[in-house]
Amino acid sequence: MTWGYVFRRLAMFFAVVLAATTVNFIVPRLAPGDPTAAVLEQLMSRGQQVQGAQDIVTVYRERFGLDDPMIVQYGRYLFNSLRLDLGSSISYFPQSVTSAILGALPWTIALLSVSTVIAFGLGSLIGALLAWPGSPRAVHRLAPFLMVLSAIPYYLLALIVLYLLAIWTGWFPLGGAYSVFPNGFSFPVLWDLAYHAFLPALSIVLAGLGFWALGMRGAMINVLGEDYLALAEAKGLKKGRIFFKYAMRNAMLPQVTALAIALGTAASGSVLVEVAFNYPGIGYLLYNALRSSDYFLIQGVAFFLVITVAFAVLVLDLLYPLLDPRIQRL
Amino acid sequence: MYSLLRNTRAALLYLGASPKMIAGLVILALLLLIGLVGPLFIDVRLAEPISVRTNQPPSADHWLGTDSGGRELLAVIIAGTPQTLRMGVLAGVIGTTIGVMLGLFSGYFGGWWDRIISGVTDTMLTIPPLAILLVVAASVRAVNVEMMALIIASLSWMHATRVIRAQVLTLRELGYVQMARLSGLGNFSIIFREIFPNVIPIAFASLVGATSGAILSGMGLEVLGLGPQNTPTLGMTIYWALLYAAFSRGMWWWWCPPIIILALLFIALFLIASALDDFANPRLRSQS
Amino acid sequence: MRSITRRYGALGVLLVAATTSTASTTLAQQVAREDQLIFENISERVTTPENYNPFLPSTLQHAGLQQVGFESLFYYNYETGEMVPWLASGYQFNDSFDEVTISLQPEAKWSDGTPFTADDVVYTMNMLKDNAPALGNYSVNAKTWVKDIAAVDAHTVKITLTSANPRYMLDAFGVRIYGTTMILPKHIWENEDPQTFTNYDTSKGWPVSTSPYQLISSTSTETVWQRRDDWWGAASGFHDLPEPLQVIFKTAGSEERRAAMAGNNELDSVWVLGRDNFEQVVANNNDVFSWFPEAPYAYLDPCPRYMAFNTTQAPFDDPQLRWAISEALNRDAIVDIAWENLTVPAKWMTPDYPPFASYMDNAADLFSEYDTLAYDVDKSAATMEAAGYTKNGDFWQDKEGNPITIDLVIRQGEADQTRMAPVVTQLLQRAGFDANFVLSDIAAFSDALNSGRADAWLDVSCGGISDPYGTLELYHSRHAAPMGEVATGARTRWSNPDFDAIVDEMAVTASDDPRMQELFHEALAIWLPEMPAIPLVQAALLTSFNGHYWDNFPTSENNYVHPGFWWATDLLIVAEVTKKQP
Amino acid sequence: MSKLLEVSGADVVFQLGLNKTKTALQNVALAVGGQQPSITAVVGESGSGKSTLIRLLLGLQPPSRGSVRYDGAEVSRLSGASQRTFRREVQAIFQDPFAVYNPFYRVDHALMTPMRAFGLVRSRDEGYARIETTLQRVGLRPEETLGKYPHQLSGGQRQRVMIARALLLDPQIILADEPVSMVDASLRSTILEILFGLNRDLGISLIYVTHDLATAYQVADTIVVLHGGHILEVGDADAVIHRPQHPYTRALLEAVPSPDPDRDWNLDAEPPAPSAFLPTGPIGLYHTEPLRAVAMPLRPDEAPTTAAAVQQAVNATRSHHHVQAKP
Repeated sequence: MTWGYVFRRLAMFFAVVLAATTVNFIVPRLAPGDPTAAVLEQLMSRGQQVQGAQDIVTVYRERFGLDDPMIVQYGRYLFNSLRLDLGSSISYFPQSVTSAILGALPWTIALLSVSTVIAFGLGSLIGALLAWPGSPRAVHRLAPFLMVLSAIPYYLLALIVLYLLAIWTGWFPLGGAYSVFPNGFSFPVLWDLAYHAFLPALSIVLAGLGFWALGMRGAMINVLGEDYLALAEAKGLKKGRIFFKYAMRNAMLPQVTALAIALGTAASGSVLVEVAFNYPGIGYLLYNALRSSDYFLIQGVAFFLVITVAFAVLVLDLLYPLLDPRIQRL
Repeated sequence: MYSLLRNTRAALLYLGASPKMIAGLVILALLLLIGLVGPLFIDVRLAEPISVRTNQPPSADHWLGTDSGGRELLAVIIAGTPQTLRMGVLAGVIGTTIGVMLGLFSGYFGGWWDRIISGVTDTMLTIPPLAILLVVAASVRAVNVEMMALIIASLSWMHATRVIRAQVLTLRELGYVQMARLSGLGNFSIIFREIFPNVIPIAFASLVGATSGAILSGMGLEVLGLGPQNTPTLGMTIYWALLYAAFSRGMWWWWCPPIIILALLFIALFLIASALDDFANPRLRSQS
Repeated sequence: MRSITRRYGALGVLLVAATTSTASTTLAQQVAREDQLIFENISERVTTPENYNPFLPSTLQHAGLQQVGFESLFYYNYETGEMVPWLASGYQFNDSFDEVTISLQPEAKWSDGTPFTADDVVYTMNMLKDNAPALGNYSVNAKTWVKDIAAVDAHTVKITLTSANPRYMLDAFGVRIYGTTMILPKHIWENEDPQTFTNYDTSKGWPVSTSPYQLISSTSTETVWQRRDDWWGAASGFHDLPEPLQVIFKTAGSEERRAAMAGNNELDSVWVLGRDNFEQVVANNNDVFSWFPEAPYAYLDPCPRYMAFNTTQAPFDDPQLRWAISEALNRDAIVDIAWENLTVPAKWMTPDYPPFASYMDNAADLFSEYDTLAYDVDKSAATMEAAGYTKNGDFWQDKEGNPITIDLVIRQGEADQTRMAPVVTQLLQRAGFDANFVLSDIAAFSDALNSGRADAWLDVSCGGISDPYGTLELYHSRHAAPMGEVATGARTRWSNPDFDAIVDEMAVTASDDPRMQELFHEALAIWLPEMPAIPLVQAALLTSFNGHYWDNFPTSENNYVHPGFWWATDLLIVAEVTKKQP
Repeated sequence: MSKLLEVSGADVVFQLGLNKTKTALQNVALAVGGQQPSITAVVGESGSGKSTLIRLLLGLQPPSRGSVRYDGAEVSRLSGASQRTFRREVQAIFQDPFAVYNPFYRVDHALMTPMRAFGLVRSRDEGYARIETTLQRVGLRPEETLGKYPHQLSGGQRQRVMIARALLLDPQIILADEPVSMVDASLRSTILEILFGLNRDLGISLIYVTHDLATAYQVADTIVVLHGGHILEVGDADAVIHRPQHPYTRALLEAVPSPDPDRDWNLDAEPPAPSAFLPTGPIGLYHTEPLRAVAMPLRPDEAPTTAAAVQQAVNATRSHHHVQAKP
């Protein structure tokens, strides 16, 4: 791994962040209705008589700098983003966007990382076994089932899971992340957290399983055709050793790259799962921000999502040469 | 064109024998049939609100029952399935067309073209799509199926660009592309006459994938209430079912059919895409 | 060892997740469920868990802040029609209704022990005047009406109004609808910038209030309020200490979840359920009940639902067209499908509360001439043809042959309006109006109305509750801003100088003055032929209580107060509920 | 009189990384065509820079230094009509007779497309007429060839179709890159014979790029030995084969199995390690006899010559008897 390689990856990372930030800035501003309108609407709903509505709009536009020229707003936005100062949320004023996100982020990270890792690990193993001629017949029977599973989107799965395991049987809670907000840590608290996280995690794992299994199966079949496997077999190595050390290890490489992209998809996929389960994470925050047209919060959440995913990609890119020695020569 | 047909014959022969392809096409055909033949037997105007008595479970009069808005659910399925498919195919075609073009140009010309296009592609791939879709859809307020397809298509070209570009990078170095250059063909002729025909299978697999992705995204927007509210689509049916709390009211006949149809649709498209993938990747072929 | 570390890695992530999540500084004391009174937070989450500034427009009021976080000077009781004195003991208007003297409870104390005095009221009102409009509508209200405010003595305040307003006390301090002007502790607030002060720090005992409950925990899904046994009301004998040791406002989210939580007794009050769901919950758990034991079950919402137009925009500037649309709307179908027969059609824009019965009866002659409830597609067509419109195919077009299209803007998140939208558009379609609806988020909705781009929309008519002045006032021309500027009131931009004159007179006429009846009749005689907006249905919000742990929730048989637990008047319920005896 | 394609003093340097380069060709000079149509064989092993040289001559790769001129004009600056002329008149035949066919089309496409692209025919029929004659010229039966997909033809047939393709464009110069290495041994001489015939009968100049000294000797007038991007030896084909002067050429020749049954195959001899023959310092080509030049360390007092000059000298002496067949 040369410095040139590292440098290019870093440059890519910053390009991604800059581009996303720009898109982020522009898109919400194309929307009809500015955030001050939302505040005013909240005032006017439920029969609260409002006089001087135009004045309220003016005051708010001034406070949030919405009357400055676009280029000034853009410059300010970029500069502040770099300092991770994402401004104050309008609908949650005076809470800062960063604190709103930091409140929600851990839930999403915990839910997504645990379930994605489970889906990735389990799916890859099943996929490898599917392609491996020596695995038991029962495993091969899983294939059509997994295909069906991978075709059904996570959201539909979430609804089905919600209905079957929460509404119909009542085995699991209908949503939320805890019964009482955890103030300390004890076994019951952790149990409660796990109990609430189970169904959303299950939806993500189920939806991801098929994807990883099929991807792994494809990669594995490619690897199985390689000469070094025949050589390993000819050398009389044990089957298990060939499976894990030779075949699976090499087939994992494309899976790892896919993982980076999958994290991005999962992050947005979690919006719907979190909405379905009322899980207080980033997705739910974004959904609420959209409904109240809270520019700064929408931007902030999108910014965080992009940074997180771009960072994950960067880390994987930098780790990749360690996994695949062939890249090192670059 | 003649040669295209003849060359495709091999592909069709292979695909025609693929059980995945057959299963996928059969399911898809059945779903299409619902939309084509259904209106002959059922009055699709019953898919409009306040047309029938509300909240009726399935019966001889209403095979799939009715919802709380006074819609006949069989009529909703018959009217909605083609709408959902139309949205998906439209978005898929637009997205794939953009993607294939960009992939061809980026892979063929290389240099700055490539750096910009693949930079943008990689950037877009890293940005969680639904986040952007939500922002865009909330801004544009898609009110009809076509608008929605356009919005989704604008965010679903990256995959096609990526795979086509990778393929073109290989093709570009092949003898016949060099030869075409010596034969006095211009860049555009080379791209469209020499390279393009050879990426058709991949483009087609991309198209199926993009269609499936578009239906998925569309459904996501619809259940969040950002869909075409005045059109009965499958996603909007789920949205209404959620709004009227059909889940806890035990009105399974309301939300089950759209979920089943959507699942079947995704499975069919998946099987077709997977059969096309097998065709493009011979090693997979030998295994399955 | 290694495998153990790995296995608990996942839990570790969860641990980090929870510790860094939304702050909660005080440990909640363990209180038994039967001592907790758990209300549902009717929003999908506590949007501002770290903000307890009651005047910032973004602050979420109904997660406890206005119910048990502050006390109001008075609480208007819909059932008795009286102003219940609370932090104040009484008020007196002068004869011309432009000066009011308020006497405060002399024993009242803030939670930090400081006495509650007239200075606090004076400070609060002046502060609101100074910070209008940034501090929202109560600041605007203060600036509009308060000419001068002064402390007569430690427990008496005199407010001089800018002009006569017999309803001032109800509007400003009586929880007319939903909220009230909350009085702030001067000794805390005078050192802070009221436009950014969050008033939240449980370690300092903030928010400091006079109420019997103290905030001890606030997260995005629940707020917990602990009883203060040193509450001034109990000490002074004003009222017994409320029984619940803790009052909790908890987010439930979807209707499914709400129904399930009510069924499990996880909630003592439940926000709106659909009829089927409610009936099913009651069937499974007979502790759950609403206002009436039978259909329509629910207490009537003070805000009837209506359809409005931008009356400055062709063709909706034509009263004949508006009438034709009204005649095309089958209210019974709306009641049946969107409301599951839990409400009734609305004859006009006021709620069917007892004080309005005489007004409506006196206007019976007008309503027989202008039948707002009429549903007659043929008559609608006749009205259209008489006004010069013609049909092109299935749909109406105007005199120049331009097709008439109606894009009904609907505010997303308002479930009843979202349910009404397809019904209303379908009815219009059947009468030849090319109608569609657009679900819009709150900003897009507001923008469509503010900019004047919206043709028509559905809205809630929240006006008068004890007399029709507040409702008629919504159509005063002071709200009819020109296109492009923000319209207020009913936002129809309709104006009529004669109508204004009547409303102006009503403004200075007391509710119980017989002259009100005449004025209402005169105003309606102008309003009805014009029909700037179309009344649709009364609104019954099917909320319910769960009597598993607590007794004495208000019902039609025990109607000591109206039942809205998300309103500031909820404190009256908290004060009255009693622990269920086993 | 035909046009001259001339490379002079050309380097080709590739940028590999941020600060890594690879020199594929260094100070190369070659000339093809001109007054005397000739056959030049460029001999080199893989990695010697042969492919880069082909790309350079075809104008697909601009030189990092030096120039490539056709008919006196810089190839990289050609535009419009003169560029089209260059494209048409300088044609190539490649090593792999399968990869040059677009598998999507029938062989007709490969023949018709260039004629259409250069506007040589006005109608389909006219095109087919020309195609049929040309196919016959390269020893193919049109009815057995046209309408077929590439994979339905044999390697030899495909390569002959490629030659026909080049011929259809009335080329001045044909670059043949290992044209027989992937063709059945039995057909090699047929194809070489056709190529030789093009030079002899049609006056087309050829550059024959190969690693095979035997076939180079068979067809070429001049042999250029390329190694590691440098030209190490150039001269009259007979002279180079029979009296190699550069150690690398000698090593190459020794590695060729001798057809003489009395001579032992040199199996024990270590194959030349390629890098051993790479020049360590600056080199130049110096005449050893009038029609020969060999790479040697640069001499301060003497001006080196170029391969192009030697080639032209060889061609000049051959011109009067170039019609005579080779053994």
